[in-house]
Amino acid sequence: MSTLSTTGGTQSSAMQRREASTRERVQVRGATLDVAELPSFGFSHRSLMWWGTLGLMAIESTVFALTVASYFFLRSHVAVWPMNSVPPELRWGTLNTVLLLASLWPNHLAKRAGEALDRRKVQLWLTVCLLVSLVFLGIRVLEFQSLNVRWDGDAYGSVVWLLLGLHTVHLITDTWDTGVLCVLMFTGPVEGRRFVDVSENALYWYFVVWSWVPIYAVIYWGGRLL
Amino acid sequence: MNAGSEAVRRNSVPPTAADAQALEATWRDPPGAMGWLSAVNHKAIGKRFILTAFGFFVAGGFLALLMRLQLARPENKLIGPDLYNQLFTMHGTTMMFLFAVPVMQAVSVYLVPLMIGSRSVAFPRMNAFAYWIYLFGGLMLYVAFVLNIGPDAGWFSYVPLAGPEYSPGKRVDFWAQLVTFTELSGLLEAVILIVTVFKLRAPGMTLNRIPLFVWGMLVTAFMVIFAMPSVMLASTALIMDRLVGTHFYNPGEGGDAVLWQHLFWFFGHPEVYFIFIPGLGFMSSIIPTFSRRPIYGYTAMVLALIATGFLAFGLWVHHMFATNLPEMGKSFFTAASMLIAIPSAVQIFCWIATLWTGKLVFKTPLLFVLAFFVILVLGGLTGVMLASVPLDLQVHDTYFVVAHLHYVLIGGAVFPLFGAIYYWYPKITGRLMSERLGRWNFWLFFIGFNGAFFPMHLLGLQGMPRRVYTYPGDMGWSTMNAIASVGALMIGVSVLIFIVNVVRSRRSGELAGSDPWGGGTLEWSTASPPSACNFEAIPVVHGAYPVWEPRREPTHVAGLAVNSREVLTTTVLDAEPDTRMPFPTPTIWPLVSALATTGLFVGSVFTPWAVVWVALPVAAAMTAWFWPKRQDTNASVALERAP
Amino acid sequence: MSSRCLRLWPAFAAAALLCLPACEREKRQFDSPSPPPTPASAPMMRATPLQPGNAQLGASSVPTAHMPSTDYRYENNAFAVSQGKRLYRWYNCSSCHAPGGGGDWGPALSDDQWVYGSSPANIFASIAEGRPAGMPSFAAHISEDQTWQLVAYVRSLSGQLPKDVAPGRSDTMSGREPEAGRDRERPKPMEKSDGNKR
Amino acid sequence: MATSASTLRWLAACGSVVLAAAVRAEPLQSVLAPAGPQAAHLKDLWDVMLLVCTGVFVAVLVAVGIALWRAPRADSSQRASLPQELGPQRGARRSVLSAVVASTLLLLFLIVASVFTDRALARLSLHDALHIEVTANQWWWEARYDDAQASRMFNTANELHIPTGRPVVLTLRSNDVIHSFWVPALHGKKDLIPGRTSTLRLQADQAGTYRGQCAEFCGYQHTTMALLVMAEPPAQYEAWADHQRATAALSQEPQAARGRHIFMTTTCVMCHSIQGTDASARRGPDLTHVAQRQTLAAGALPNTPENLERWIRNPQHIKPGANMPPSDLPTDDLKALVAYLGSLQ
Repeated sequence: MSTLSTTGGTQSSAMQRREASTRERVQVRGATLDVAELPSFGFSHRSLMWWGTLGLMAIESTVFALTVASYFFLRSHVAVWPMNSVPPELRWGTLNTVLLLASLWPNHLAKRAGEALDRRKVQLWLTVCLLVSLVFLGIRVLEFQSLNVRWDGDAYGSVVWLLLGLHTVHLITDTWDTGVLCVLMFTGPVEGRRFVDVSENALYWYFVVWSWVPIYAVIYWGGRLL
Repeated sequence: MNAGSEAVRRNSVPPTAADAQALEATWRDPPGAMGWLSAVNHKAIGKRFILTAFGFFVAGGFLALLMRLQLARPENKLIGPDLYNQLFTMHGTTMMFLFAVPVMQAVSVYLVPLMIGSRSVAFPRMNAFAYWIYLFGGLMLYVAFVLNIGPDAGWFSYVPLAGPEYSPGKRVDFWAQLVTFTELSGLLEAVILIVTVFKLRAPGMTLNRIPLFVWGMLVTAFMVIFAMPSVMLASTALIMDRLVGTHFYNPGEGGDAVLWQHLFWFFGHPEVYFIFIPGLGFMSSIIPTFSRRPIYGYTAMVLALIATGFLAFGLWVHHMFATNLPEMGKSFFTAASMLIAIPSAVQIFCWIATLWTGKLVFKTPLLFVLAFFVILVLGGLTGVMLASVPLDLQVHDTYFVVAHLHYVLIGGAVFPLFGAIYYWYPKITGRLMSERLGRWNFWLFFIGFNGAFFPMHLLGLQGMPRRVYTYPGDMGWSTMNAIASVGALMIGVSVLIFIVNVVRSRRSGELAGSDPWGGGTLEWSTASPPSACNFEAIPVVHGAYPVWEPRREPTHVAGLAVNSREVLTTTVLDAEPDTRMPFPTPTIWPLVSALATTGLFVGSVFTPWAVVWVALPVAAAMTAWFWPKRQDTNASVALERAP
Repeated sequence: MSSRCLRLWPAFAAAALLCLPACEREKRQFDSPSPPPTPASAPMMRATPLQPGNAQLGASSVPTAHMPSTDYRYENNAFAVSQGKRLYRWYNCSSCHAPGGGGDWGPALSDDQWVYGSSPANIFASIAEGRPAGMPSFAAHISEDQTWQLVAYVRSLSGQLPKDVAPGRSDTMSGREPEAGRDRERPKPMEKSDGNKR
Repeated sequence: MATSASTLRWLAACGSVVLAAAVRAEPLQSVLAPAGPQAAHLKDLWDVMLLVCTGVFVAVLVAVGIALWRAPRADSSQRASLPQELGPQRGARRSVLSAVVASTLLLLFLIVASVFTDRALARLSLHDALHIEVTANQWWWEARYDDAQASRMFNTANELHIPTGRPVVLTLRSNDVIHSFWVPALHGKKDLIPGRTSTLRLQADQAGTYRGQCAEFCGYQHTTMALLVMAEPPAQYEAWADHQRATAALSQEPQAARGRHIFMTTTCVMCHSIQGTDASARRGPDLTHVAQRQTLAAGALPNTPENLERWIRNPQHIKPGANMPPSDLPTDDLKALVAYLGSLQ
């Protein structure tokens, strides 16, 4: 969490500086408001795609929240939980959680490099992020095997598989995005807006990581503590 | 548009003819069939969206006529249960998923940029993709229906009836996938609208100067984002139960049929407000223009819209009062369901005040808006009755509810929508619709509507349940069913007249000019039909009704590129100029991606593996879509200026 | 633009043609043509549903004498198969062959072992005439049409039917994966002595 | 002006037509003709709601009417007035505010009324209540009358008899999909949901026959899933119940005897049960006293020999989709079968 808040802090201060500068860049001459001097791209809330990403995150958080709600709804209707299996093994899931949290760091560096328009650094850290997320996907396969229940075994199995599946879909899509962006950063064509994409890709990764924490808790501890 | 090579030219104020020409060339969609398929201009997409939605409206209405034909007399053998169940399922599904929600988004895709003084919606390619997905989803459903795979478990598809055991075959699978199609499209449009309203408003259009229709669409878009995922989740679980044997809804394995109802209505009730709130937006746009004054109580109206948006999530359970629920919960949902009447009341009173203190211009759009006061108010009041748990136990799932929901949805959305078409048709086509046909259309619709649906209140009270394909002769229901069928026929005629009016006016209508009604919002300050770029020079806004305001400086924005696509973004709250962004060009890839996605959704009805294998072409198409063309990059590099 | 829209139609028409088999799969036929009672059906009336079939009837000898015209229609009709599934439960087939056809007192119906043949005609004969070692004759008690529905369902138990026709999971305790999820067994006949096995 | 006035005229006309229709047909399952305390409470609440809502509706229409009548006319070319020209408009504000306050108060009143009705419904005493287990099937109702001693329990289908003036507790279950139990003259709906059990408490005060039907869409024959509730004076009810406990009449009349043989040796016996015979399947309605019932197949037909014959010959012509197969019995066998069923008084 600390990483996030600090980045948020530094960003917003940087943002204020930038906005101050834009005000000077707009000139009013009689009937005209001349915007020719405005920047052609901006980071964070100045970029359309940032808001778009926020929208997607809102949608997907709602899906996760509703799935978790369904999990508890189903749990409240049966006596024993898991119904007729043992809770999933902690090993791989926990390992993946730790790795995911750790991945926030290279991800944060990629974001910073993007906002500094530093192509070399971006290439480096994007590659790191890509490799790391490939590792997650590998471990995720093992996670599915360690659930100790089939999706068509009972309602518990169905909802657990759904939760893990939903999050895996996000892992896959973001891995793909990172891959494409990474390649693009090496091959070009590159323009300023691509660095905005890098920063937003990182933002989305934050979401994938932080949304995993409650899902992990439900999948791996719901069966033990409830 | 290879602006990379030539130097950047920027617009001046007032815009020169050269500016206008260059802008037209820059923002126009490419010619030819290929160009048509790769169009991204929000007006082109918006028009297709509106036409498609009306196509489905007519189709759904036709199905309704067939049902009324079957119910016109008791023990009618015209249509059997198998077909009838498909008919009412298709009717409900069409009207809710393929007409009511999309048509509102369609209209706003066309209008919102014009109303907020922007060159385009945000993410124009996404916009095209959303339209294609919607179109293909709808076509899939109707192809299925023609092939006797029409869903037949009701538009609400309650499990277990819609589950694998009691709905064999693929009918319900196609229903579930249609939901996926339309919700995907709807969610994308919601994000597009929110970002458009947040970032693309003309300079000076602060939050308290946003037109009320745009406010309505903004609230709707937020509701869509939080409600639609619920039904997507529900239908995904349903199709998995049916295809891969999961047990979400199987009581034998710890699942629960009521889970479906919670998830479905958590979406299903807010959905009524996705349909209703844009209708309120139409009202608030039309009433001021035709009473020659600004809306009364702008702030109250906005707050009421937002309050409705929040309350709408607090009353889904009132669709489930007949299931076993704890008493306490029931009382809460009763209260919530009744209190949501208050924001609507606030708006109705404000409109009356506006009319009361205005100078009235009686044109067809105003007629449709006035009908709202009769029909919607009646529907709202029966809604208050349904909100009461005990009373609902009697009238729930009877024709009383059929009457109520049609009074709310047709009175609250369709009448204002028709008014809106008469109101904005000249803006879209440059020609006015015929007033004479308009009045015929209105009175037939109004009388036919009350004839069709008012008797249903009494049918419900006399115990006629919904979704019956026939009824015995000795129940005392025959007369009113006959009346209802006649009314339905009148509605059909009036819609025919409307279509005639639209088609004829397109060619021979009276020329409109930029502002035929003397409207006050920005869309009336540009040509009809608007040029490809909407505004040669982006206006600077100084009030809620810029066209009516006395001229204040600065009037327009200068310095945006005219020979390559560039839009002005502004800050979210105060709409101060923020950046000038290069904007996406037309491309075929949204269509290709939509086709691939369609393949994935339809394929997954037959084998889960489609999700894996067809995902590859989808990913490929979307990557090609994202991958920058070198000339576009050059263009934006030429405009580039770091923050 | 509407004229342009028309260009898309051939594509959809083609798609529609591809889907035509769907009509067969989705047909709901409620009243089957009920043929006039055949002389054959009269002597088959029995006092109790639980009389064992006559042992002479073997796998190979499908009694064509009073064997109604074999009806494969239901092999592609999801509704009929699901009706068969309901009858399998209603007529207590499940009490000997187990829900899902895993087999219990009676032989399993979901594996590749077929004592009396796996063709629809064989299965029809097994249900109608009954078989030695406990399989009663149902000719008098189950209408021909319903027997064909049962036949289609029984074949779905071992994955003999197209996956889009075979039933999905039922709303009960689910022993094993739904019929639609089963791989096709390669039926191999078995010498009759194994009929009494398990 | 024009709009609202003509509307009122239209509504009035429509209303009168409808009332005429309503008066002519005696309401078989009307919400507005309660026959017991529960339904009566609901009817009272309805009256309150109708009164308040009609008042509000008229008030709004009058307000709109006056607005249209008093506001001056203009045309689109006329310049629109701006807020600064319109001034503060205190009058408008006052009336809007008071209208909002008034509607809020009315809503609160209705909420209270509704909650009180809920309480009243819960207050029905269960002193020596009659317990009936109702199980819904596609597309018929199965009823089991409970009793302290198992021997006194009995089954019937599609027609309930209940004693007047005595509370009845219905235990509701479903064998397949969701159905909804609804007899408007006695009480509101209650869903029957597979995997769940719910209860409904009602009471009939006046003797009479009250029709109800399934109120949740449940498939092909949702339309034809009616049930009749006969409320009878207690003595008459007890007589009926005792008769139901008796096993089936064994008629010596040869035609009936032959019909009985046919019943036991053909498809009938696979689904139906007749107490006191080998027929014990529970897939279709219990036929022990079928001849006493007023209707066949959950309200599909009046119970006459001709209808019974038509029904057995091909149920799918009368109730398409019902789970009873057509019969290929020779006509004389069929007549014998009908004779037998007719003997099951």
